[in-house]
Amino acid sequence: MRIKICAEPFEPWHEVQAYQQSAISMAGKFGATSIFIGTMRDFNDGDDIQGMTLEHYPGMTEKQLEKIVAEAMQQWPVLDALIVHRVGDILPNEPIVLVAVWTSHRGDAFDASRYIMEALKSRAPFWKKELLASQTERWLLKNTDGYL
Amino acid sequence: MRIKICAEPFEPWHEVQAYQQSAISMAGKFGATSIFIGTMRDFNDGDDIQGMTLEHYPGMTEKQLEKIVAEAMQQWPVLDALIVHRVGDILPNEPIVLVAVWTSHRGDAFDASRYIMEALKSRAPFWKKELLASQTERWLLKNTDGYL
Amino acid sequence: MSIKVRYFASLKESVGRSEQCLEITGLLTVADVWRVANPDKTMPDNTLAAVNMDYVALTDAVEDGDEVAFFPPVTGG
Amino acid sequence: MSIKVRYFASLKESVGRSEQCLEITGLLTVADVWRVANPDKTMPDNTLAAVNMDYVALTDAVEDGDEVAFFPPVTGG
Repeated sequence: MRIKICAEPFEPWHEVQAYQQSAISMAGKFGATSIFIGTMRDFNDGDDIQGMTLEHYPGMTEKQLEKIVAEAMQQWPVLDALIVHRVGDILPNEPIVLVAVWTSHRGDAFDASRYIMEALKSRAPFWKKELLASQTERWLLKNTDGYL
Repeated sequence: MRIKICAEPFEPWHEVQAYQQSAISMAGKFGATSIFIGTMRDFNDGDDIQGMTLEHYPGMTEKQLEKIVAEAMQQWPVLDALIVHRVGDILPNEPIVLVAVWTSHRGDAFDASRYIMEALKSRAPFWKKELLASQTERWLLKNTDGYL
Repeated sequence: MSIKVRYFASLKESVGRSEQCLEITGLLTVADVWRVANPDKTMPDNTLAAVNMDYVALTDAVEDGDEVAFFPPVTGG
Repeated sequence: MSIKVRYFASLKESVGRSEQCLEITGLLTVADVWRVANPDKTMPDNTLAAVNMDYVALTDAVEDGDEVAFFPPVTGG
Protein backbone atom coordinates (compact mmCIF):
# COMPACT_ATOMS: atom_id res chain seq x y z
CA MET A 1 0.00 0.00 0.00
CA ARG A 2 1.22 3.51 -0.75
CA ILE A 3 -0.40 6.80 0.30
CA LYS A 4 1.14 9.89 -1.22
CA ILE A 5 0.28 13.56 -0.71
CA CYS A 6 1.72 15.73 -3.50
CA ALA A 7 2.29 19.47 -3.33
CA GLU A 8 3.30 19.51 -7.01
CA PRO A 9 1.40 18.32 -10.12
CA PHE A 10 1.59 14.55 -10.61
CA GLU A 11 1.29 12.33 -13.65
CA PRO A 12 -1.21 9.54 -12.84
CA TRP A 13 0.13 7.07 -15.45
CA HIS A 14 3.64 7.45 -14.20
CA GLU A 15 2.52 6.92 -10.58
CA VAL A 16 0.54 3.76 -11.35
CA GLN A 17 3.20 2.28 -13.59
CA ALA A 18 6.04 3.00 -11.18
CA TYR A 19 4.13 1.57 -8.24
CA GLN A 20 3.07 -1.54 -10.13
CA GLN A 21 6.63 -2.21 -11.25
CA SER A 22 7.90 -1.82 -7.68
CA ALA A 23 5.33 -4.34 -6.39
CA ILE A 24 7.22 -7.38 -7.67
CA SER A 25 5.20 -9.88 -5.64
CA MET A 26 2.03 -8.97 -7.56
CA ALA A 27 3.44 -9.91 -10.98
CA GLY A 28 1.35 -12.66 -12.57
CA LYS A 29 -1.07 -12.66 -9.60
CA PHE A 30 -3.32 -9.72 -10.35
CA GLY A 31 -5.94 -10.04 -13.06
CA ALA A 32 -7.72 -6.75 -12.49
CA THR A 33 -6.73 -3.14 -11.90
CA SER A 34 -9.35 -0.47 -11.28
CA ILE A 35 -8.16 3.11 -11.38
CA PHE A 36 -10.03 6.29 -10.65
CA ILE A 37 -8.65 9.72 -11.46
CA GLY A 38 -10.32 12.94 -10.35
CA THR A 39 -9.31 15.94 -12.46
CA MET A 40 -9.95 19.62 -11.87
CA ARG A 41 -12.66 21.02 -14.12
CA ASP A 42 -12.82 24.61 -15.33
CA PHE A 43 -16.46 24.98 -14.22
CA ASN A 44 -18.53 24.16 -11.14
CA ASP A 45 -22.05 25.05 -10.03
CA GLY A 46 -22.51 27.18 -13.13
CA ASP A 47 -19.36 29.28 -12.64
CA ASP A 48 -16.06 29.39 -14.50
CA ILE A 49 -13.25 28.32 -12.20
CA GLN A 50 -9.77 29.70 -12.62
CA GLY A 51 -7.95 27.74 -9.95
CA MET A 52 -8.28 25.94 -6.66
CA THR A 53 -6.39 25.65 -3.39
CA LEU A 54 -6.49 22.33 -1.60
CA GLU A 55 -5.80 22.45 2.14
CA HIS A 56 -5.26 19.31 4.20
CA TYR A 57 -4.47 18.21 7.75
CA PRO A 58 -0.97 16.71 7.52
CA GLY A 59 -0.78 13.49 9.50
CA MET A 60 -4.52 13.01 9.89
CA THR A 61 -4.98 12.81 6.13
CA GLU A 62 -2.50 9.94 5.81
CA LYS A 63 -3.90 8.22 8.92
CA GLN A 64 -7.47 8.31 7.62
CA LEU A 65 -6.49 7.15 4.14
CA GLU A 66 -4.57 4.20 5.57
CA LYS A 67 -7.60 3.29 7.64
CA ILE A 68 -9.86 3.47 4.57
CA VAL A 69 -7.58 1.18 2.54
CA ALA A 70 -7.41 -1.26 5.47
CA GLU A 71 -11.23 -1.33 5.56
CA ALA A 72 -11.36 -2.09 1.84
CA MET A 73 -8.82 -4.88 2.31
CA GLN A 74 -11.03 -6.43 4.99
CA GLN A 75 -14.07 -6.38 2.71
CA TRP A 76 -12.49 -7.49 -0.57
CA PRO A 77 -9.41 -9.58 -1.45
CA VAL A 78 -7.27 -6.60 -2.46
CA LEU A 79 -3.68 -7.41 -3.46
CA ASP A 80 -2.48 -3.83 -3.30
CA ALA A 81 -3.66 -0.22 -3.45
CA LEU A 82 -2.22 3.19 -4.24
CA ILE A 83 -3.63 6.62 -3.40
CA VAL A 84 -2.11 9.88 -4.62
CA HIS A 85 -3.75 13.19 -3.66
CA ARG A 86 -2.75 16.67 -4.66
CA VAL A 87 -2.64 19.62 -2.22
CA GLY A 88 -1.82 23.30 -2.69
CA ASP A 89 -2.62 25.43 -5.73
CA ILE A 90 -4.21 23.52 -8.61
CA LEU A 91 -5.09 24.56 -12.15
CA PRO A 92 -7.93 23.25 -14.34
CA ASN A 93 -7.13 19.98 -16.11
CA GLU A 94 -4.61 18.94 -13.42
CA PRO A 95 -5.22 15.62 -11.62
CA ILE A 96 -6.44 15.97 -8.02
CA VAL A 97 -6.71 12.37 -6.89
CA LEU A 98 -5.70 8.90 -8.05
CA VAL A 99 -6.99 5.66 -6.52
CA ALA A 100 -5.68 2.37 -7.93
CA VAL A 101 -6.60 -1.10 -6.70
CA TRP A 102 -5.15 -4.45 -7.79
CA THR A 103 -7.09 -7.70 -7.31
CA SER A 104 -7.34 -11.18 -8.84
CA HIS A 105 -10.92 -10.69 -10.09
CA ARG A 106 -12.57 -7.68 -11.63
CA GLY A 107 -15.65 -7.35 -9.41
CA ASP A 108 -13.47 -6.87 -6.34
CA ALA A 109 -11.35 -4.21 -8.07
CA PHE A 110 -14.41 -2.17 -9.08
CA ASP A 111 -16.04 -2.49 -5.65
CA ALA A 112 -12.92 -1.72 -3.61
CA SER A 113 -11.78 1.28 -5.67
CA ARG A 114 -15.21 2.83 -5.50
CA TYR A 115 -15.41 2.20 -1.76
CA ILE A 116 -12.03 3.86 -1.21
CA MET A 117 -12.98 6.83 -3.38
CA GLU A 118 -16.31 7.43 -1.59
CA ALA A 119 -14.74 7.03 1.85
CA LEU A 120 -11.95 9.44 0.87
CA LYS A 121 -14.54 11.99 -0.25
CA SER A 122 -16.45 11.85 3.03
CA ARG A 123 -13.67 11.28 5.59
CA ALA A 124 -10.20 12.32 4.39
CA PRO A 125 -9.45 15.83 5.71
CA PHE A 126 -9.03 17.86 2.52
CA TRP A 127 -10.77 21.15 1.78
CA LYS A 128 -11.18 22.90 -1.57
CA LYS A 129 -11.30 26.64 -2.05
CA GLU A 130 -12.22 27.72 -5.56
CA LEU A 131 -10.98 30.86 -7.27
CA LEU A 132 -13.69 31.98 -9.67
CA ALA A 133 -12.99 33.72 -12.97
CA SER A 134 -14.56 36.77 -11.29
CA GLN A 135 -11.62 36.63 -8.78
CA THR A 136 -13.98 35.74 -5.93
CA GLU A 137 -12.85 32.92 -3.66
CA ARG A 138 -15.25 30.39 -2.17
CA TRP A 139 -14.86 27.32 0.00
CA LEU A 140 -16.72 24.25 -1.20
CA LEU A 141 -19.30 23.50 1.49
CA LYS A 142 -19.93 19.81 0.97
CA ASN A 143 -19.27 16.86 -1.23
CA THR A 144 -21.66 15.05 -3.53
CA ASP A 145 -22.65 11.41 -3.17
CA GLY A 146 -20.85 9.40 -5.84
CA TYR A 147 -23.25 6.46 -5.64
CA LEU A 148 -26.17 8.58 -6.90
CA MET B 1 -14.64 7.02 -28.90
CA ARG B 2 -11.83 4.71 -29.92
CA ILE B 3 -11.97 0.90 -30.23
CA LYS B 4 -8.61 -0.74 -30.83
CA ILE B 5 -7.77 -4.41 -31.35
CA CYS B 6 -4.03 -5.07 -30.79
CA ALA B 7 -2.11 -8.08 -32.05
CA GLU B 8 1.00 -6.90 -30.15
CA PRO B 9 1.50 -6.13 -26.43
CA PHE B 10 0.20 -2.69 -25.45
CA GLU B 11 1.08 -0.30 -22.66
CA PRO B 12 -2.19 0.81 -20.97
CA TRP B 13 -0.78 4.06 -19.54
CA HIS B 14 0.53 5.11 -22.90
CA GLU B 15 -2.81 4.34 -24.57
CA VAL B 16 -4.87 6.31 -22.05
CA GLN B 17 -2.51 9.26 -21.97
CA ALA B 18 -2.20 9.46 -25.76
CA TYR B 19 -5.96 9.23 -26.24
CA GLN B 20 -6.71 11.80 -23.56
CA GLN B 21 -4.23 14.24 -25.07
CA SER B 22 -5.75 13.79 -28.53
CA ALA B 23 -9.26 14.53 -27.19
CA ILE B 24 -8.72 18.28 -26.94
CA SER B 25 -12.40 19.12 -26.53
CA MET B 26 -12.49 17.26 -23.20
CA ALA B 27 -9.79 19.39 -21.55
CA GLY B 28 -11.16 21.12 -18.45
CA LYS B 29 -14.55 19.41 -18.90
CA PHE B 30 -13.95 15.97 -17.43
CA GLY B 31 -13.72 15.58 -13.69
CA ALA B 32 -13.65 11.79 -13.53
CA THR B 33 -11.82 9.02 -15.35
CA SER B 34 -12.49 5.38 -14.53
CA ILE B 35 -10.08 2.87 -15.98
CA PHE B 36 -10.19 -0.90 -15.86
CA ILE B 37 -7.27 -3.06 -16.92
CA GLY B 38 -7.49 -6.84 -17.21
CA THR B 39 -4.10 -8.53 -17.01
CA MET B 40 -3.16 -12.13 -17.73
CA ARG B 41 -2.50 -14.13 -14.57
CA ASP B 42 -0.11 -17.07 -14.33
CA PHE B 43 -2.76 -19.28 -12.72
CA ASN B 44 -6.42 -20.16 -13.31
CA ASP B 45 -8.76 -22.78 -11.86
CA GLY B 46 -5.93 -24.21 -9.81
CA ASP B 47 -3.50 -24.65 -12.72
CA ASP B 48 -0.31 -22.85 -13.68
CA ILE B 49 -0.78 -21.08 -17.00
CA GLN B 50 2.13 -20.59 -19.35
CA GLY B 51 0.42 -18.58 -22.06
CA MET B 52 -2.84 -17.86 -23.79
CA THR B 53 -4.13 -17.41 -27.33
CA LEU B 54 -6.95 -14.94 -27.86
CA GLU B 55 -9.06 -15.47 -30.97
CA HIS B 56 -11.60 -12.93 -32.17
CA TYR B 57 -14.09 -12.33 -34.99
CA PRO B 58 -12.63 -9.36 -36.89
CA GLY B 59 -15.35 -6.90 -37.78
CA MET B 60 -17.97 -8.29 -35.41
CA THR B 61 -15.76 -7.58 -32.41
CA GLU B 62 -15.47 -3.90 -33.30
CA LYS B 63 -19.17 -3.68 -34.19
CA GLN B 64 -20.26 -5.15 -30.86
CA LEU B 65 -17.87 -2.99 -28.84
CA GLU B 66 -19.12 0.16 -30.58
CA LYS B 67 -22.68 -0.87 -29.78
CA ILE B 68 -21.78 -1.45 -26.12
CA VAL B 69 -20.16 1.99 -25.79
CA ALA B 70 -23.20 3.57 -27.48
CA GLU B 71 -25.46 1.86 -24.92
CA ALA B 72 -23.33 3.21 -22.06
CA MET B 73 -23.50 6.70 -23.57
CA GLN B 74 -27.29 6.48 -23.63
CA GLN B 75 -27.46 5.50 -19.96
CA TRP B 76 -24.81 7.85 -18.53
CA PRO B 77 -23.42 11.25 -19.59
CA VAL B 78 -20.15 9.85 -20.94
CA LEU B 79 -17.82 12.42 -22.52
CA ASP B 80 -15.56 9.85 -24.16
CA ALA B 81 -14.48 6.22 -23.96
CA LEU B 82 -11.55 4.10 -25.08
CA ILE B 83 -11.36 0.31 -25.39
CA VAL B 84 -8.14 -1.55 -26.23
CA HIS B 85 -8.20 -5.36 -26.44
CA ARG B 86 -5.35 -7.72 -27.12
CA VAL B 87 -5.58 -10.69 -29.49
CA GLY B 88 -3.09 -13.40 -30.47
CA ASP B 89 -0.49 -15.00 -28.21
CA ILE B 90 -0.33 -13.49 -24.71
CA LEU B 91 2.07 -14.11 -21.82
CA PRO B 92 1.35 -13.83 -18.09
CA ASN B 93 1.49 -10.28 -16.73
CA GLU B 94 0.61 -8.76 -20.13
CA PRO B 95 -2.49 -6.54 -20.32
CA ILE B 96 -5.48 -8.13 -22.09
CA VAL B 97 -8.07 -5.37 -21.99
CA LEU B 98 -8.30 -1.68 -21.17
CA VAL B 99 -11.58 0.23 -20.70
CA ALA B 100 -11.38 3.96 -19.95
CA VAL B 101 -14.34 6.28 -19.50
CA TRP B 102 -14.32 10.07 -19.06
CA THR B 103 -17.25 11.88 -17.42
CA SER B 104 -17.95 15.07 -15.47
CA HIS B 105 -18.90 13.25 -12.25
CA ARG B 106 -17.40 10.19 -10.64
CA GLY B 107 -20.51 8.03 -10.18
CA ASP B 108 -21.15 8.01 -13.92
CA ALA B 109 -17.55 7.04 -14.68
CA PHE B 110 -17.65 4.07 -12.29
CA ASP B 111 -21.05 2.90 -13.54
CA ALA B 112 -20.32 3.28 -17.24
CA SER B 113 -16.89 1.62 -17.18
CA ARG B 114 -18.24 -1.34 -15.27
CA TYR B 115 -21.19 -1.65 -17.63
CA ILE B 116 -18.88 -1.63 -20.66
CA MET B 117 -16.58 -4.19 -19.08
CA GLU B 118 -19.40 -6.61 -18.19
CA ALA B 119 -21.04 -6.23 -21.60
CA LEU B 120 -17.67 -6.83 -23.29
CA LYS B 121 -17.20 -10.00 -21.25
CA SER B 122 -20.59 -11.41 -22.23
CA ARG B 123 -21.04 -10.14 -25.82
CA ALA B 124 -17.76 -9.20 -27.54
CA PRO B 125 -16.62 -12.16 -29.68
CA PHE B 126 -13.27 -13.08 -28.12
CA TRP B 127 -12.22 -16.59 -27.07
CA LYS B 128 -9.36 -17.60 -24.81
CA LYS B 129 -7.37 -20.80 -25.12
CA GLU B 130 -5.00 -21.43 -22.23
CA LEU B 131 -1.67 -23.24 -22.52
CA LEU B 132 -1.07 -24.97 -19.20
CA ALA B 133 2.38 -25.49 -17.72
CA SER B 134 1.76 -29.19 -18.44
CA GLN B 135 1.66 -28.22 -22.18
CA THR B 136 -2.04 -29.11 -22.40
CA GLU B 137 -4.24 -26.60 -24.21
CA ARG B 138 -7.80 -25.83 -23.11
CA TRP B 139 -10.48 -23.44 -24.28
CA LEU B 140 -12.13 -21.40 -21.55
CA LEU B 141 -15.79 -22.48 -21.54
CA LYS B 142 -17.47 -19.48 -20.02
CA ASN B 143 -16.98 -16.17 -18.31
CA THR B 144 -17.58 -15.27 -14.71
CA ASP B 145 -20.08 -12.64 -13.56
CA GLY B 146 -18.17 -9.55 -12.50
CA TYR B 147 -21.03 -8.15 -10.43
CA LEU B 148 -20.86 -11.06 -7.95
CA MET C 1 -29.06 -18.36 -52.45
CA SER C 2 -25.50 -18.05 -51.34
CA ILE C 3 -24.59 -18.11 -47.66
CA LYS C 4 -21.14 -17.80 -46.11
CA VAL C 5 -20.82 -19.84 -42.90
CA ARG C 6 -18.07 -19.18 -40.36
CA TYR C 7 -16.96 -21.00 -37.20
CA PHE C 8 -14.79 -19.78 -34.34
CA ALA C 9 -12.74 -21.09 -31.44
CA SER C 10 -13.57 -24.58 -30.09
CA LEU C 11 -16.46 -24.92 -32.55
CA LYS C 12 -14.10 -24.30 -35.46
CA GLU C 13 -11.86 -27.09 -34.15
CA SER C 14 -14.74 -29.52 -33.65
CA VAL C 15 -16.30 -28.97 -37.10
CA GLY C 16 -12.81 -28.99 -38.62
CA ARG C 17 -13.13 -25.84 -40.73
CA SER C 18 -13.25 -22.07 -40.28
CA GLU C 19 -15.61 -21.20 -43.13
CA GLN C 20 -17.57 -22.59 -46.05
CA CYS C 21 -19.91 -21.30 -48.76
CA LEU C 22 -23.35 -22.86 -49.15
CA GLU C 23 -25.55 -22.64 -52.23
CA ILE C 24 -29.07 -23.41 -51.08
CA THR C 25 -32.68 -22.88 -52.17
CA GLY C 26 -35.80 -22.01 -50.18
CA LEU C 27 -36.43 -20.06 -46.98
CA LEU C 28 -34.02 -21.03 -44.26
CA THR C 29 -33.49 -20.19 -40.61
CA VAL C 30 -30.11 -19.94 -38.90
CA ALA C 31 -30.71 -23.41 -37.40
CA ASP C 32 -31.42 -24.76 -40.92
CA VAL C 33 -28.09 -23.36 -42.10
CA TRP C 34 -26.31 -25.39 -39.43
CA ARG C 35 -28.21 -28.57 -40.43
CA VAL C 36 -27.38 -28.14 -44.09
CA ALA C 37 -23.74 -27.33 -43.34
CA ASN C 38 -23.28 -30.06 -40.71
CA PRO C 39 -25.70 -32.89 -41.49
CA ASP C 40 -23.84 -35.35 -39.26
CA LYS C 41 -23.30 -33.10 -36.24
CA THR C 42 -25.83 -31.71 -33.76
CA MET C 43 -25.24 -28.09 -32.84
CA PRO C 44 -23.83 -27.89 -29.27
CA ASP C 45 -26.37 -26.50 -26.77
CA ASN C 46 -24.51 -23.34 -25.89
CA THR C 47 -23.74 -22.27 -29.48
CA LEU C 48 -24.19 -18.57 -30.28
CA ALA C 49 -25.09 -17.37 -33.76
CA ALA C 50 -24.59 -14.10 -35.61
CA VAL C 51 -25.81 -12.92 -39.01
CA ASN C 52 -23.75 -10.17 -40.60
CA MET C 53 -21.95 -9.67 -37.29
CA ASP C 54 -25.05 -9.15 -35.14
CA TYR C 55 -26.35 -11.70 -32.65
CA VAL C 56 -29.48 -13.52 -33.85
CA ALA C 57 -31.87 -16.20 -32.61
CA LEU C 58 -31.57 -19.62 -34.23
CA THR C 59 -35.11 -19.18 -35.54
CA ASP C 60 -34.24 -16.00 -37.49
CA ALA C 61 -34.37 -16.24 -41.28
CA VAL C 62 -31.29 -15.82 -43.45
CA GLU C 63 -31.09 -14.03 -46.79
CA ASP C 64 -28.99 -14.35 -49.89
CA GLY C 65 -25.49 -13.04 -49.28
CA ASP C 66 -25.63 -13.31 -45.50
CA GLU C 67 -22.60 -14.20 -43.43
CA VAL C 68 -23.74 -16.64 -40.74
CA ALA C 69 -21.36 -17.34 -37.85
CA PHE C 70 -21.48 -20.01 -35.15
CA PHE C 71 -19.34 -19.89 -32.02
CA PRO C 72 -19.16 -20.95 -28.36
CA PRO C 73 -19.80 -18.55 -25.42
CA VAL C 74 -17.37 -15.64 -25.55
CA THR C 75 -14.54 -15.46 -23.00
CA GLY C 76 -12.65 -12.22 -23.65
CA GLY C 77 -11.75 -9.33 -21.38
CA MET D 1 -3.89 20.00 31.47
CA SER D 2 -2.47 21.16 28.20
CA ILE D 3 -4.51 20.92 24.98
CA LYS D 4 -3.45 21.93 21.48
CA VAL D 5 -6.37 23.20 19.41
CA ARG D 6 -6.23 23.37 15.62
CA TYR D 7 -8.59 24.82 13.01
CA PHE D 8 -8.75 24.19 9.28
CA ALA D 9 -10.18 25.68 6.10
CA SER D 10 -13.16 28.06 6.43
CA LEU D 11 -13.28 27.51 10.20
CA LYS D 12 -9.68 28.63 10.51
CA GLU D 13 -10.59 31.81 8.62
CA SER D 14 -13.69 32.49 10.69
CA VAL D 15 -11.98 31.99 14.09
CA GLY D 16 -8.96 33.91 12.78
CA ARG D 17 -6.24 31.47 13.85
CA SER D 18 -4.88 28.08 12.87
CA GLU D 19 -3.88 26.81 16.31
CA GLN D 20 -3.66 27.69 19.99
CA CYS D 21 -2.56 26.04 23.24
CA LEU D 22 -4.97 25.87 26.17
CA GLU D 23 -4.02 25.28 29.80
CA ILE D 24 -7.16 24.08 31.52
CA THR D 25 -8.22 22.16 34.63
CA GLY D 26 -10.95 19.58 35.18
CA LEU D 27 -12.60 16.97 32.95
CA LEU D 28 -13.51 18.38 29.61
CA THR D 29 -15.30 17.17 26.48
CA VAL D 30 -14.43 18.18 22.93
CA ALA D 31 -17.39 20.59 22.98
CA ASP D 32 -16.02 22.13 26.21
CA VAL D 33 -12.67 22.70 24.49
CA TRP D 34 -14.43 24.73 21.83
CA ARG D 35 -16.32 26.80 24.46
CA VAL D 36 -13.13 27.55 26.38
CA ALA D 37 -11.21 28.39 23.22
CA ASN D 38 -13.99 30.41 21.60
CA PRO D 39 -16.14 31.91 24.36
CA ASP D 40 -17.72 34.44 22.01
CA LYS D 41 -18.44 32.15 19.07
CA THR D 42 -20.93 29.29 18.77
CA MET D 43 -19.56 26.25 16.97
CA PRO D 44 -21.10 26.02 13.47
CA ASP D 45 -23.61 23.16 13.17
CA ASN D 46 -21.69 21.09 10.65
CA THR D 47 -18.32 21.25 12.45
CA LEU D 48 -16.31 18.01 12.57
CA ALA D 49 -13.89 17.25 15.39
CA ALA D 50 -10.83 15.03 15.70
CA VAL D 51 -8.66 14.11 18.67
CA ASN D 52 -5.14 13.01 17.85
CA MET D 53 -6.14 12.73 14.18
CA ASP D 54 -9.13 10.43 14.68
CA TYR D 55 -12.73 11.52 14.34
CA VAL D 56 -14.54 11.89 17.66
CA ALA D 57 -17.98 12.88 18.95
CA LEU D 58 -18.29 16.30 20.57
CA THR D 59 -19.22 14.55 23.81
CA ASP D 60 -15.94 12.60 23.95
CA ALA D 61 -13.54 13.49 26.77
CA VAL D 62 -10.10 14.99 26.10
CA GLU D 63 -6.90 14.21 27.97
CA ASP D 64 -3.73 16.07 28.80
CA GLY D 65 -1.54 16.44 25.74
CA ASP D 66 -4.35 15.84 23.22
CA GLU D 67 -4.42 17.60 19.87
CA VAL D 68 -8.03 18.64 19.24
CA ALA D 69 -8.97 19.76 15.72
CA PHE D 70 -12.12 21.47 14.43
CA PHE D 71 -12.97 21.72 10.75
CA PRO D 72 -15.85 21.97 8.28
CA PRO D 73 -17.11 19.02 6.16
CA VAL D 74 -14.30 17.66 4.01
CA THR D 75 -14.35 18.30 0.26
CA GLY D 76 -11.34 16.50 -1.20
CA GLY D 77 -11.03 13.97 -3.99
